[in-house]
Amino acid sequence: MPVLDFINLTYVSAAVTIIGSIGIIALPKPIDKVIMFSLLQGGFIGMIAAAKYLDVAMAAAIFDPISTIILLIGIIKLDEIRKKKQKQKSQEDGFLV
Amino acid sequence: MNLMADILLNVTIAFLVGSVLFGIQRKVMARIQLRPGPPIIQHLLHTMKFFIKETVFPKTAAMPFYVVITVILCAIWVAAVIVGPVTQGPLLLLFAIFAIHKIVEHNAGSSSGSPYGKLSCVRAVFSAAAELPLFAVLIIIFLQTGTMQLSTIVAYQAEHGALIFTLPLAAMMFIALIISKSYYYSPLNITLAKDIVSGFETEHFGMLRGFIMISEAITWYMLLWVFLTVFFGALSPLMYLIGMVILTALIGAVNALTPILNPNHSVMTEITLAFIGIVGSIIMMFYI
Amino acid sequence: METQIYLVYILSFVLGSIVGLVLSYKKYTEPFVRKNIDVAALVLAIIGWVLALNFALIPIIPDYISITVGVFLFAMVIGMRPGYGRYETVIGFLVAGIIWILRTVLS
Amino acid sequence: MKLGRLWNSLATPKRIPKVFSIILAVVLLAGFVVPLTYDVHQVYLKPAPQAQVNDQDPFAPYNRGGSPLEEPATYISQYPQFAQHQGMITSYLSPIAIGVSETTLYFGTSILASPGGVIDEILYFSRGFDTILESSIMLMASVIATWVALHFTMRRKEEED
Amino acid sequence: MDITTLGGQLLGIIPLGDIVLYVTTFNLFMFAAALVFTVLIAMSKTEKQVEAEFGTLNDREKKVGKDEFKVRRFLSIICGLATAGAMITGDLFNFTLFVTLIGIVNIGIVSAVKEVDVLDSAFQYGIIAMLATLPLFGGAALILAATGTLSMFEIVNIPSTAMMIFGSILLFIGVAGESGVAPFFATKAEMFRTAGSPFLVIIHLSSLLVIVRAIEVILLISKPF
Amino acid sequence: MFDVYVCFYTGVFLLIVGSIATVIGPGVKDPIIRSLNTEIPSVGISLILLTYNHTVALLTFIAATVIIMMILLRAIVRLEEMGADV
Amino acid sequence: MVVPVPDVVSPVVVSLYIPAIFTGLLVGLIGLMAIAYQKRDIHILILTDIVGYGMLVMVAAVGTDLAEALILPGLVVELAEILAISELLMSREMRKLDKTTETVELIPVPINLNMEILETAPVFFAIILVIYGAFLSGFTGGAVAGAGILFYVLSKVTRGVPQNIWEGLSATAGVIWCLWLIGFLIFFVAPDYWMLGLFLAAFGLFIEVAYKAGLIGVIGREEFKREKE
Repeated sequence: MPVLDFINLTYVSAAVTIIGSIGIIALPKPIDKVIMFSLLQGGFIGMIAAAKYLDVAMAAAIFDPISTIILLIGIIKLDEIRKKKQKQKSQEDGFLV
Repeated sequence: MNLMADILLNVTIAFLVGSVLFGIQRKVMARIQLRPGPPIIQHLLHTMKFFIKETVFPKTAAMPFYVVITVILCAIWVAAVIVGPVTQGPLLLLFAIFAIHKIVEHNAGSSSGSPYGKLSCVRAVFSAAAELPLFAVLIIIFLQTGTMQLSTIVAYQAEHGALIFTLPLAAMMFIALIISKSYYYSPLNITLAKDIVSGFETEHFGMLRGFIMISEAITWYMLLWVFLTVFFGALSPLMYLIGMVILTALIGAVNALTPILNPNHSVMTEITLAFIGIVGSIIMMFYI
Repeated sequence: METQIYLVYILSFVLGSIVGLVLSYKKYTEPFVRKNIDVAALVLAIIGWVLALNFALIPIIPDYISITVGVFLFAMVIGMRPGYGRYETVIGFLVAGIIWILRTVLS
Repeated sequence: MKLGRLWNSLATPKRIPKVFSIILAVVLLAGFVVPLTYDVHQVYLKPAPQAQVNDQDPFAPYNRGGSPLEEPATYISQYPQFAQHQGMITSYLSPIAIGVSETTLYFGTSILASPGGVIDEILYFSRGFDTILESSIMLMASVIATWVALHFTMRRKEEED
Repeated sequence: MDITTLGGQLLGIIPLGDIVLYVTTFNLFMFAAALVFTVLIAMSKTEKQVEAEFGTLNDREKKVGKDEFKVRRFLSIICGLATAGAMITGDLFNFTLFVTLIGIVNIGIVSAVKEVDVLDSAFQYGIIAMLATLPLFGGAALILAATGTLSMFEIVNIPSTAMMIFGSILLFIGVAGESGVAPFFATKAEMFRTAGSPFLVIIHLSSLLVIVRAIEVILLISKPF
Repeated sequence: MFDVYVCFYTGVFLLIVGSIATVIGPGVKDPIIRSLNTEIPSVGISLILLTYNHTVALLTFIAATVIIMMILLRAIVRLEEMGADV
Repeated sequence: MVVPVPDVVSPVVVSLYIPAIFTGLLVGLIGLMAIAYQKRDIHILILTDIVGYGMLVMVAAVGTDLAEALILPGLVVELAEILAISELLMSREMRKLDKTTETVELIPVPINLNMEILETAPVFFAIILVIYGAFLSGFTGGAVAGAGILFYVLSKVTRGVPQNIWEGLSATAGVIWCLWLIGFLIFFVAPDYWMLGLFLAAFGLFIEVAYKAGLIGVIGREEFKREKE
């Protein structure tokens, strides 16, 4: 059964990583990208686990949410700033009109 | 002979000959421009004169540096004389000395606080980028002869003939370097160009200027000496003298007949020359 | 040993130039180029150049002494104030050169 | 004059990184045609990837032999004559690390990275000077960043006052 | 080929584990020069730039503030020491790290100033310095892979292959970028327009000396003979 | 069970595709999307380090990536906030 | 215990060498080409990251312990330079804008996030990471613990750090670095005390790197409480 041979942790993790990366590239919105990024990280942690480095996998698992949160903070802040700017701009335009 | 005495002798010769050569250069330029020109001894007299003038320091100067830099300038070229005529040491060391010379030029300009000095300092950085590749002609010599010791290079030339015939492009590069270091109205010497008064020397007076002028004379002598030694091999002192006079006169003529380039153009001219020289020499080395 | 002698020659040249400069400033007060030839300078130049180039003609004196003296003398002429001493130098050099050629060709 | 204008444009700071990257890219392209010869006689060799994990070694992948404080580990270094206690750091295990190694098979990396282990030996001892430099680079970069931050980018209010 | 072919007499070595520093006449001269300049910089005050103002009879003075002076002097001294170290190190990777340290400190020396143009060129220079880490470390890694060693004493005895020459070319480009020589000089020259002469000189000093040293290193690796 | 080659070539794939995506991917005119895309090659690097069993370096790299990300995001946000055109 | 160090590099690493180097070159090439046509500075800054990744692959491909020890400097250098240069970029832009326009909003927007995770997670993560980092020691531990501290500092809602504390922290990091140097010297001056040297080196480096990374977190909080002066 050659097909079932491919269902082990290494191949599955590799597949997940690649799907995650394609997701990051293809999806345009930053928030979607962050979600796909979690997928990528999940595959990566699976890969480490397949190599049997449990401690590294644990560390990676801790850093995964941290980087997600940092990304989220950044994105939300940027969003806020952009909205504010747009508002200012439309106000100025309103004055002009 | 005692090493100390040898050093002293060679430094004195370098200083006197360098000064007189500057005089010759000015004379040649003057004659080309239909002027009488100053006496040949003028540069030497100027040097002497500065030593008996009062030394003043600008209020804006960066203090220990401003004074020490002139001494360092003197020291490195005395070191060059030791490496060159006295001990015939490694060429790479001369390269290092030239690099430090550029630094001293830079700092002599900036440490005074004068805007002209500052401009000269910025230009020194520019020109260092161009003059070091020119000085890299020494590397080509190394590639050709397989040695960095001056004494063995001389021996190599005694065996295989003068290097100027095998490496003409390298010689051209070195001549360009010498032109860019020549003192009066050189087309390539942007650090001392007359549009910034006296360049990095503008704010150095009295004793300090005297030191700078001594070093300049030694520098000129050493550049010509390196050129003659590296490209013509061992010469008798008389031949060295004649060669230097001829080279100086030639460069005087070049300076008198060429316009002064703007900094960018001067630097890029030198870089282009260096590029042609290095690539051309290497190609010639392998294929001819 | 050789370099020391060259130091002596150079020093003699420098001193000669200085002496020549000082004397010529005493002698000529106007800064113009004079077309006529100064006899004293001409004599100095000829003697100097001949001594410097043709030291072999006087075998009694050691050659470095004659060269030193010769260099000193022609340096006096070369070092004269701007505009003076040019023709003298050229003539002196030519005379000495002719003598040198004759000497080397004849011998 | 065309050449003069070209020369002038080469002296614009904004263009320099681009010029540099183009030159570097061209040289890197040459890397694809240069014959790459890998010398198998390296210093500080590693066992084959995953070999130690597959052997169920608790110190995988950093087991280099030796026993703590008694027997030095073995590895090939460049100048063994300049290192008196070579291999001792590699074989050293802290008490906690010994405890961890007895309980689990999969914490080799953490055990190694706690004081002792071959990377520490390389980083602190045999190539310690490199580490001095790299931590100085770190220190200098943060000195620069903090200085700029403290004196400018974060004190905008004061400057306005 | 031998280390003494290029630098003259070998005066001694300083072993620090695998990293062996060596001193030849040539290295010693440059080492001493770097140290002399460093000491001078530690001692000197900065200059004041005084320029005439347009339209009035007043002068305009540009000075280095006290805080700025302190941090710049500190960085300059580090830069001088790093330059001195790069002159005598006998290990390839160590050399690249010294060069990188010089690069980052050079950026730091001008980062404290207020002129936008100077900051801009410092930024561009920083970008080059970051890009230059690829050829620097990559070149060193290639040479390590090709020879199995990083020590120059060993490398001079190994006949050079195409890969080593490629590595040394990469190394040279890295050094050229990191120290800003031709044709990458423009970023660097712009940085010198600010005040603070003793600190600026160390930028120039380090780059020139490192280039001279890099030439020695490259000749040692690629061995034309 | 663990296949070194699969890990390595996945890493290579992620690295190359990720860097291409960072350079010319969709929407990379926005700096934040570009810096998000750099996460893909960073995972690729991690996989390559894992292949060679450089686990200590891997651990450091994972931690350092977070810090680098943080620095970049800060710069992006600050510049956007200032309205700087860079 | 077995002595598992082979005489030559394993064939797997040798067979992977050329693909790895090519990958490194290719990634470097992609990054460099992008920089060559990129016009905006912040994008160039991001793209230099890619070039750095190329370098890491080239070093890692050697596949020995030495290569691994060389990756750490490369990594640290990248991190350090990106930190310094991004700061430089910001200060340049600020100075530029100060000169040209006056309507720029200079007071930063505060983080107004009502996220549950920002209340509870930071302490937990930070404690775990710092303890784990302390166990690891050295560069690795420093980076791990530093990331933990950074995260903690970053996600706290209160704003403003006294300048004194900042300067104190920086100074401590410097002093610790000197301790580390002493540790290094012990290895060569008094080789018999190598244990002491090891511990000085390991923990000196750990604390230094952790503090530095933590300070980056403080920078991220945008503002100082101005108690000094």
